[in-house]
Amino acid sequence: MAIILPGFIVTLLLGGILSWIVAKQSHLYARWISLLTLLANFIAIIIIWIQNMKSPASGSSWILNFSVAWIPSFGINFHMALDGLSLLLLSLTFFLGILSVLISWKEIQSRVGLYHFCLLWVLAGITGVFLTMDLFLFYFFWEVMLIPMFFLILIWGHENRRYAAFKFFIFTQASGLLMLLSILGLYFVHGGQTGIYSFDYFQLLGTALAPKIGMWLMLGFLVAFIVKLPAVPFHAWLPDAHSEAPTAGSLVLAALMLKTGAYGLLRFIVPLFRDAAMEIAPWAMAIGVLGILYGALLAFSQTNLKRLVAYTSVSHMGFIMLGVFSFNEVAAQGVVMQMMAHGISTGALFILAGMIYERIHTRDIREMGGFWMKMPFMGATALVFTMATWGLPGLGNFVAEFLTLVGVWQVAPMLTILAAIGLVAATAYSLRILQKVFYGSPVVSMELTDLSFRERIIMGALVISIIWLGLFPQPVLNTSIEAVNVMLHPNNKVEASVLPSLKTGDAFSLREKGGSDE
Amino acid sequence: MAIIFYMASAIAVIATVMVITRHNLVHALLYLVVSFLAVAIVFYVLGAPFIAVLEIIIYAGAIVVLLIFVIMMLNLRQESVAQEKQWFSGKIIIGPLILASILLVEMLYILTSGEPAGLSENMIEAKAVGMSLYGPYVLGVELSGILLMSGIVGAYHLGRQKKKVTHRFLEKKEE
Amino acid sequence: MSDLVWLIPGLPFVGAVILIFGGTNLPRRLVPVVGAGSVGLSALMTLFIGFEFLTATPTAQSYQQVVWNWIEASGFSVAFAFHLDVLSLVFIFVITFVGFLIHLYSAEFMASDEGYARFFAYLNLFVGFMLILVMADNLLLMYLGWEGVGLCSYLLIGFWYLDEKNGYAARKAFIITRVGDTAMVIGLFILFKTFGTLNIAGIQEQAPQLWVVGSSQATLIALLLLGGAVGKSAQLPLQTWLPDAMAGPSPVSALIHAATMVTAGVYIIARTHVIFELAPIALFTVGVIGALTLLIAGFSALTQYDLKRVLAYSTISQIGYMFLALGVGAWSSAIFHFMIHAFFKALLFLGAGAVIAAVHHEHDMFKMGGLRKKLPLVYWTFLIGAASLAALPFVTAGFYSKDQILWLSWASEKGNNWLFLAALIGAFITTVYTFRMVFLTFFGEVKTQVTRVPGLAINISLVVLAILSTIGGFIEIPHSMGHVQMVTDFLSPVLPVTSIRPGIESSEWIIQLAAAILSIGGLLLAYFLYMKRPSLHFKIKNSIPHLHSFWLSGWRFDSLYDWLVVRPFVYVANINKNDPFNGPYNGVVRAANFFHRILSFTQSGILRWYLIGVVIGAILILTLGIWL
Amino acid sequence: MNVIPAEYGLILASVLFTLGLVSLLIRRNIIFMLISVEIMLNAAGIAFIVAGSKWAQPDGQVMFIFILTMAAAEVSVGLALILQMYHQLKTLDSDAANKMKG
Repeated sequence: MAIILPGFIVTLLLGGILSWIVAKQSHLYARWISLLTLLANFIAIIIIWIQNMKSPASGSSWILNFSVAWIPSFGINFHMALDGLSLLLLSLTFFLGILSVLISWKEIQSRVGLYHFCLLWVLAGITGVFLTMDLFLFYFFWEVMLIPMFFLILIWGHENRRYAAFKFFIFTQASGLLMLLSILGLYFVHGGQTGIYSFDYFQLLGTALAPKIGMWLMLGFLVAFIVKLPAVPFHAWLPDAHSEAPTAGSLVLAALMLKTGAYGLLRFIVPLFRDAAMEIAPWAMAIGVLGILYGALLAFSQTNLKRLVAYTSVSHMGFIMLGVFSFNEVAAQGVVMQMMAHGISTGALFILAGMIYERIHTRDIREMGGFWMKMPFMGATALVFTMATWGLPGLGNFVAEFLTLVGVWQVAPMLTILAAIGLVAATAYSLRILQKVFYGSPVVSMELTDLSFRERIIMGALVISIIWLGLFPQPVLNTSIEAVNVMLHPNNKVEASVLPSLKTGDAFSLREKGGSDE
Repeated sequence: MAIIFYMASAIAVIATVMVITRHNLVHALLYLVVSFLAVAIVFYVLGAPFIAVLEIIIYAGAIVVLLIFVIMMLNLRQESVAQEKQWFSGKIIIGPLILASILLVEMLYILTSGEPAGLSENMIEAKAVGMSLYGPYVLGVELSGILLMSGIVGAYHLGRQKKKVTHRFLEKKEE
Repeated sequence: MSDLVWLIPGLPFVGAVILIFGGTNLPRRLVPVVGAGSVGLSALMTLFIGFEFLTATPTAQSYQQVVWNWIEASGFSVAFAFHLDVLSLVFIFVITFVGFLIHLYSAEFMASDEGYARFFAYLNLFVGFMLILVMADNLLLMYLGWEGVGLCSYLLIGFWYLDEKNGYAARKAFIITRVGDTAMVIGLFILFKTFGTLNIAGIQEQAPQLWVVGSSQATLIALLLLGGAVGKSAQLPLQTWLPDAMAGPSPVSALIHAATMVTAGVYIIARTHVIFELAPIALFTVGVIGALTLLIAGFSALTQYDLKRVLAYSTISQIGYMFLALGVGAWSSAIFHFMIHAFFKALLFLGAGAVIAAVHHEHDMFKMGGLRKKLPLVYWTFLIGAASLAALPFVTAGFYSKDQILWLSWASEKGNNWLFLAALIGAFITTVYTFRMVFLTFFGEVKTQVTRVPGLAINISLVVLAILSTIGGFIEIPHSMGHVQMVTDFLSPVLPVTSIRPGIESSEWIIQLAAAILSIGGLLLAYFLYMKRPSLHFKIKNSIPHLHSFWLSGWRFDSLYDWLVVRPFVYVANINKNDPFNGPYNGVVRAANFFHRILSFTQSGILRWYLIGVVIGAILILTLGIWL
Repeated sequence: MNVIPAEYGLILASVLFTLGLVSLLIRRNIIFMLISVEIMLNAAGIAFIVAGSKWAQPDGQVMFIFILTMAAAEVSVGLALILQMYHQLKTLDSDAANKMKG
């Protein structure tokens, strides 16, 4: 059963290569192979989810665990494990992966094989990041996800794609290298203390760090994650990368790649460097609030539709910063919800921007207007997702933001008030999208066709998901709660988080072992 | 013997100064030969007769001849002497001279600051050199062989008359 | 039957879903059937459930139904649950019945509009959300309804989206109410932190044990909730959106911006009255806000040209009365006035809609006139509504509800003379502008041709509402006249009875007399100014041009906010458009380029240049060697 | 007959080396530059011989032979390059060969 974890990645990698090869025969084959690969993974993860809901793993937050030795002399294992948080993010990854193949169906017509190869490899990298429990392997996947993305932007992007691609690459690469330094630092500190040199997450979890060293190591990780997230002073790559990438690229970037930053904060910063993170928490939360307000402000003034949506991402990611560093359980649940809901809602807005671009070949909202008349269906879906963006109760983002703010209020009321003001600003920019694009008198005289069948399926799936998240968030919350609590309280639940009888070279699953971890 | 050493040294230095101040290449080469010969004498005095001979044969002989051949091939005329004069202006000399003299002073300082020691007057025979050359230094000999080989191949390859080829990037720029 | 409570808000949602997915594919005749039918069914459900609730009242005086567990995370637990008690029953009743009548009216009124199905979908969504608002068992679910109605209000104000102006009005309405909502959300955070629950019943139970009267935390929470209430109910200082909201179709103005949504603020204060009673300062603020608003809006209404804007300002003013009533602890009076107001204001708006449709979408009252003959039914029903608004004594429902507020604003323990005076002046102004409107529109010479005479559906709605606006008042008749207290008694399980200062019951008739005289005086003044001597009001207007334009613009609140908030925000947004945080990064890029140029300058290609570098390096190394 | 101090031999080497260096720096003619390099190499050789003489060991001479070998190879390749350069640029000016500037 646990073999499925590397299986996810291997199928994606192989699927990517295969679609590159068959694209020489027909572009259609490449598309179908990518679609089927992702579909298979999606179905698999959903099956795991359903099984887990029926019989939750008892006593441990870990559902599946896979580990074989890779480079034993350096203590590097091919170690992957799945808990509630990874499970949620994986389902989001595969779900949006399917949609990203679907939206590229008509949009991408050049170098189709290479495109799907890059797309699947990015997704494989993201999957790896969400699964791996070995820091070396984590860094490896962190890079795997970066490079195909770079090519996605560089080859299939819009006019200014070179600039955007390089900016994206340099930002993430530079911050990633800092993380590598910190990983090595942690490795040696831990090795020096215990004599066991290992990159394994669970081994490193209990490392006692001197405050100063802990702070520096934490900052190394933090930089990588908040550049990816992005928090405000480090967000400069995002609007460019998002607005220049092809639609699927923007979707993957916004909906999935940003989540790797959030995931990193939750998975690594909080449990590994609890004291150091506590120390900088007020600053980090302030940065989060700054992000919320600043993103909202800039979103309001943008004229490029994709850029506008990109800044809304900056704004929403501020909630994640705020929630994670409040060290509050309710807020952490809100963060998880935010990851899911933001993935879907912002992803949907990027898809909409892409669909509009396909029709009128511009992203400038000054050249749009009155689209509702010709495209009521698109208008209705846009309405749903702009509503989600400003946090209409009943849609996923509201649950996320409300939980986050309720949690944060327990520790930092003033920051919560500022963040709540961000909600008002969010209303202003969301309504501006609707007004400029769908309302007003029509400025484009050309023939606009409403959503096609394929597009309706995409948007329908997204609409259903966001409403589902908003009205019935409980499955999501239940799935992640155990994992999140373990991360927030590593000390009192350390038994639960450390896997029993970890043996290198031995692949096993907790489920199969039953309740052996008492 | 010491007096020969000092005289030969003086000749070597003076001849070298003459080499570097000549405008005419052939004149300079002739002074270079003198310099090499003087150095050969120094070697002999220092107890390295084999090296002294090598100095004469290879430096004063082979290398200088090679240079003269090239000068002949290039077929340089009187204009080149004039041009050399023009290039050899007083202003350019100052900077390098200052730098070089600083360097020299520093080297002299280092050399004279140590314990003074005399040189042995024992001859080191060619046999001893040969023994150590094919003993501990055999690897160096083989490397030298490779170096010479590549030198020959390289000289042959570079010396061939080729069509004038410019790199494709430069070509584009020129268009 | 009670198990089907969820169907009351559920049915309109079902209707909305059908209309959204059916869209334009639905036959046009079926659209109103689905739209009005679902709300009508909901109204019927209300009747049955209300009847059952009243005949077999649960011992707890309320009925809860958990539909599902909405959010549960680490101690934060909120259910999707409905709560039915007498207070929500009144609101549900008004929402479903008035809502149904307005749907009926719209079936004819909007019949030729392109977005027929869209209109009914929005309207149904609105009714659904509004019902969730008043039936919510916890504050978060109430907030869902609260935001939902805000959304529908936005969508419906901007219903005719092709006109930029409508879109602007819609956004303005939404954003301003959102400011209030944010205050309310912060209130919810504090409530959750204090009580660990957002359940209304739970909070009401715990609050008196936790706080003493006048506790600062209770005051803070009450003020924050009040923030939400003033936003939604268009009270000072967030009242500016409502007059612009008249950009929507008339049925929308009637349903959302008069009868139901704007009274949500009244509902939430009544619903959380326990907290407000623990916070006398906040409660007094409610009263003051109500008094100020009713005056400000009243004066503005005096000067408007646009028929619907007069009604809008009068709505603000009447909700001011409700706030005043809440502020003096006259809870049931506020609810009573809400109910009566819903009847007559919906009637007035629907009548105004019929008038405007009849005269080619002309909104300016000064361009109407003499419509009494052309639109007799509209005229009579409008007159009944206007009389009720003006609270003409004895025959109108408005008299009974407003009189009670006037009386209690003076007589209640929490009342005082100033509030009473404000209410009294307000009553007088109300009559003046009401009859100014009636006289200008229906009397005088004919200025515009009537092109469209309302049909059956419109007439039915108007007549039913006119009847309700007349007889509705008789369920609560003051002591001095016969003493019927159906509303107060009905609401007593939820809302406490107002305590009156001792020893002044006997003077009630004086207050009533004053109110009656004032309202008749106002009528006479309006008659004199607009019928007898029409030139006189122009003279008055011209003698005070600044005051006139000041009132016409709604006391210049719009420009104030424009200067204070909108412009700075837009300015800051625009100067930051290109993201100043890019600056440092571009600086790094520029620095790299700069050094690149400098260093590439050293790559001159001249061999001796490089040699100099070698020599200098050698010198440096030797120098270091000598020194060290 | 006095013993020659070892420093003197080394001073001779440094002086010759410096002269070669000066020539290398002030000359633009590339053949002169090649000659200067020869002078410098020779000076380095002297230093090795002096050292070898001081310790009465053959290693210094062995090193000289290596230097000699290298100098020979260098001259042959260098002259071939000069021929090419002259062929292409029609000048011996080393400054003319500056196409590789940044």
